[in-house]
Amino acid sequence: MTTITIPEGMPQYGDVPRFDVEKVRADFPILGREVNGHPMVYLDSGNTSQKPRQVIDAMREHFEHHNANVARSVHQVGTEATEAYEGARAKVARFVNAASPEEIVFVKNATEAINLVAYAISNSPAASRLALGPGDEIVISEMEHHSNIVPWQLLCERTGATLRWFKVTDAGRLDLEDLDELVNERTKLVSYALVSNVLGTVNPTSAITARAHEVGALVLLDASQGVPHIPVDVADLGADFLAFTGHKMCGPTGIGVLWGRYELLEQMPPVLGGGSMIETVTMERSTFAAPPARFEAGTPPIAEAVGLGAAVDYLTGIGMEAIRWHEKELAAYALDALGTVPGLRIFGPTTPVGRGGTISFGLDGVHPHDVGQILDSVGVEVRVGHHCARPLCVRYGVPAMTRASFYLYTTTDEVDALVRGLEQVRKVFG
Amino acid sequence: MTTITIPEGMPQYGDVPRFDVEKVRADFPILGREVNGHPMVYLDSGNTSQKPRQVIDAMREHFEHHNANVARSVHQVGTEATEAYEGARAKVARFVNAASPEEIVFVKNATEAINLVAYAISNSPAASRLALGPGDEIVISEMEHHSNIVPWQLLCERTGATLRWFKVTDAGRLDLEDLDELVNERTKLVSYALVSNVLGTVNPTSAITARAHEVGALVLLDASQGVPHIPVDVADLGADFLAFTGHKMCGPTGIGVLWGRYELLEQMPPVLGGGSMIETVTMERSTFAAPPARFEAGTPPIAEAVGLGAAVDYLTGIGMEAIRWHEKELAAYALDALGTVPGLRIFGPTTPVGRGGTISFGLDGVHPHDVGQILDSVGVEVRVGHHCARPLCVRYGVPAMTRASFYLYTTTDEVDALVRGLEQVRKVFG
Amino acid sequence: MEFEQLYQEIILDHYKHPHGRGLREPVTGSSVGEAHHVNPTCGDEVTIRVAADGDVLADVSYDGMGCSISQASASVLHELLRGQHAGQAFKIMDGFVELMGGRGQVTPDEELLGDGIAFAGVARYPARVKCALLPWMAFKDAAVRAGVAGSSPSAAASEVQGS
Amino acid sequence: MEFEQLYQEIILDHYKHPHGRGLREPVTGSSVGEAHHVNPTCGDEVTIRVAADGDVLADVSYDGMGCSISQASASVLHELLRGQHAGQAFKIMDGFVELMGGRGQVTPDEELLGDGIAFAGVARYPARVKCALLPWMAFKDAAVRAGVAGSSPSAAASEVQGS
Ligand SMILES: Cc1ncc(COP(=O)(O)O)c(C=O)c1O
Ligand SMILES: Cc1ncc(COP(=O)(O)O)c(C=O)c1O
Repeated sequence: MTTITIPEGMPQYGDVPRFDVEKVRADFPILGREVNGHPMVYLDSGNTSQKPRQVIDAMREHFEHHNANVARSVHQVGTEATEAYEGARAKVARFVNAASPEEIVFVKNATEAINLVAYAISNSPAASRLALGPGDEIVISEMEHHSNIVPWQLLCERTGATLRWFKVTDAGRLDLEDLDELVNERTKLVSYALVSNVLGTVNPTSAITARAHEVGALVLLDASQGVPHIPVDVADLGADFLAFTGHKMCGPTGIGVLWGRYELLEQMPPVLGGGSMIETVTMERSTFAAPPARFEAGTPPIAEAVGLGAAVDYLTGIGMEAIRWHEKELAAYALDALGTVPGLRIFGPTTPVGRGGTISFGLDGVHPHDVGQILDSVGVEVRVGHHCARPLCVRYGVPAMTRASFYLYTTTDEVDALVRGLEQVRKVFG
Repeated sequence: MTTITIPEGMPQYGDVPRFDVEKVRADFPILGREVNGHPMVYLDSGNTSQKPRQVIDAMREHFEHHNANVARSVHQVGTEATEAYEGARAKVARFVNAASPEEIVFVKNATEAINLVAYAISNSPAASRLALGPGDEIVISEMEHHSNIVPWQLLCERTGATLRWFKVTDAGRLDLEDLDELVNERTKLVSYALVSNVLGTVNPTSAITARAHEVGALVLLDASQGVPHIPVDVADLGADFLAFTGHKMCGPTGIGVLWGRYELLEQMPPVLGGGSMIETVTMERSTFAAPPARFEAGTPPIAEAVGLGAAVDYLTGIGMEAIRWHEKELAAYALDALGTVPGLRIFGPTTPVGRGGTISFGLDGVHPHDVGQILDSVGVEVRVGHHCARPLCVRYGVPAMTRASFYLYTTTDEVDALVRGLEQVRKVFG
Repeated sequence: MEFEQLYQEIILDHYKHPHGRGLREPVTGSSVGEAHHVNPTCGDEVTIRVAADGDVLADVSYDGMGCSISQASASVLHELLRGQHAGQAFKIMDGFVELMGGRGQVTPDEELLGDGIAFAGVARYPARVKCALLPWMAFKDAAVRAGVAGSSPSAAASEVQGS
Repeated sequence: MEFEQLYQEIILDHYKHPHGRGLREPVTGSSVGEAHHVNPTCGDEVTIRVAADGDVLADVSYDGMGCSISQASASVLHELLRGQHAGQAFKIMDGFVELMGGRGQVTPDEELLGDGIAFAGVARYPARVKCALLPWMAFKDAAVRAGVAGSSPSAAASEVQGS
């Protein structure tokens, strides 16, 4: 009998997480459906993820047994709803390793989370450390989702500050060459994607946060494509704010999350005014509750928080390390497989290093709309267009791209179906 | 044989809508539950309503079969989700008789709807008809929910405008005596509740909208307690904006509605920036989509819209006239029954005229918290506190009130249970 | 296969071998109007140039880039409208717009729409209807700019945004 | 009946017949601190006045309005803390705070808490815990203002907002 010894430094067997994709798929009712007479191959998880039975059931259970408004009732059902809602906050806090549940603000989506910070800044009095004015700068990047571009453009319009941005290299990485010039004494905030929704790139954080903090700027990470796919630990990341969204991480629509360091949240003035965010109200003036309540005006997404809590439990049960590993395997497989398709060009990193399971590409001479349509006709669901990242398309000189994005329930068979579908596309448009 | 002729002017038999409350109750799974060993008597619908099976099922069905992101996909599942979402918009538009679905903006709750208008105003350039500045006035009332007070206080802070308000009479009606002075040439917006969440008062509209429009002011109706309970027709009301919220009208949490006259929505600048609300984006600047998309940044509450659409179908199936009638009957019954409780004082209209099925009261010598707690111990779920309307409590000289609020599934037996519960309260604290 | 409904031979043919593509200089004396339309969600672009000789559309030339549906639609438009009287051209346009708005329920009039009937399948794909309509909406604007009357109000007119 | 868990005879008794209610003028020479706390969600109010004679809480007087739980809690607080050494007073406070934070899982120490053990049932009602703690948080502030040392950090301290 021979024993194979794996050299040190190579991944050991023990490093490969247990992951049974078929078992995972059985949790997602929609994966059994057909599209145009073919089994659905859902490769659009970057757009929104599918929901496991556990999440759907948690929401139904809530509506059927514990539905009431929160934080306002002394009655039993209201207490149950409040505990469910606050329990979800605690789960989300643990999931990203926040210092306390009070650092988690529930909003409607990642877009609102980012806008919340932008409006808190423009609502800040001039004396505040958050205040912004002419001469001040905000830095974003060329690979941002519109939701991390437009709020800052509007903020600059409101305050007279200047918007600047990191460029993107041909290989699909943030160009950090000018870091020290771009992030300088005038910079008040740096906001960029932890993971690109188009290129799949996982962006570096320590060099940028270090430079930002050196010059006294705050850092917001748009982790909409990060938290669902890789382990995220806010204590490790060293950022000041993190935005993400429920529907991309097996949770329902209608809920997003802003995490912020508590001492910053405390300094932020309210943005939306209304019920539940107040301390006391007179007709003349009001005082406001401490965070997170200060930023949760009106009835919050209660059932959605319950759903998101269930999603977090589900992802934790499977293990974020295992999910990352599974998607890395898929990305490697897909990059290889797509490499065999003639005339296919990948935008972004072409090796499975520093990237997640989202791959955008072009097919010579065929418009992405046509690619998407033919793929749909054989049941393969991909996204086509500018992916809410038009400046990035402009950067690569194309009006649109085709994107396949994977998640924990994606299989190599589905990647094969994509490749077969692309053959079909080439036949029709050849 | 004698024929009874009902005198003209009295309600005729034909005027009494068909309404079978037991049949309605069978649609609401939660109504079968117990609280503290007693059948639950849910009298807190003003806080949030319960959900019928039809709504819960529609959401589950969506997640299990049609879940995808909207407005961004050419694929089949995305098309189904988009049609479901836009279909819900059309249903809501018909429900309040909007001129077109494009007048319906989906937001996260009524609070966001009101804040959206407030921020669109402060984001408007000085030349705009919506612009606001020092010397301009906004008029609200003393019976508003905090969600219709605080956004205007914050807006006045941002713009230097002045906040004024209608007083409330002892009988719980808006005091319109000073209407012509209060709403004057300086007034830019009048915003008040169509139905009070505390007193149950249904407020008049024609005199106020007429005066407002005479002086060139806009009118926003906070219909959060109106749309769920009485037929609402925006063409009839003559207002400019209407805000309401899904969770109080048998729909899910996480969704609210702003209706606005299209020509006004068109003049409003964006508030939240991000995906889906743009026309085109460059790093330097962006242009924006037409309403309603302009005001729906990011992934909208898709499953929630599906749920709200199902709620609207459900309410329409039963008939809003029938629901109004049922609640009026209940209010009459409850006002009589509560009148028999010694030491009980009703805040607001004491006759079932110009009021809905929401009744707030005080019990001599017993704090509302204690009232609520004893009632809860016998399964009766009421709300106690300031009901997010602290200035109204101050107006009546009390720190808090107890509120029973009815809906289509409430029965006279439940009113009896409330009255029996109050006897218990008096025994414990007598 | 499903996609054959959408990608009729005719459409692919017009896409791969567009008829009369390219913006042409009008003969002197004719009244000229041009419009450039973009579909902001996918970046498809079409420019239509109308050269009118009194009531007759002496030339309808075009250029553009984008998906097969939008580009084939421009080619078909050129075929159908060039040389028509304005009244007939707008009748054809209305027929095409109606077909596109019909969600696959409208039976196309082959006499009127010629190769345009190949787009009947597109009407079943809401996301693609805008692609098919793009050149037609540009034509409408161009015709107005060329001073050609007879444009009837059309429900879909505001669907696609010009630039 | 469930509510009996919450509304122990003892609590109702203290509510209906509060012990030593009313703010008293301190004897001259003692060091005085006062704090007024409000529960913003229900409007309950309590004022606590601590008069310290060196290390001894010579008097702990109070006034307030609100629900039975908050007012009975003030009465019990007065009973338990008046005349105590500061160290013992804070030990009692910590015991009470721990009981309230225990969600009904903490067995109260009757020796330490006296009538305070009647509040054990309240801990099962999260919405009412704030009511029971209101006078204790006011006491904590008042003691600090009276210059009484020995306050230990308490988890619930930030739960109720002062004014
Ligand atoms: C009259 C009134 N306005 C506004 C609101 C706020 O609604 P939401 O909490 O759903 O934003 C409510 C309900 O809480 C209400 O009763
Ligand atoms: C990187 C990134 N940021 C922000 C968003 C916006 O998320 P949401 O639409 O849920 O607000 C998305 C997804 O659309 C995204 O991929």
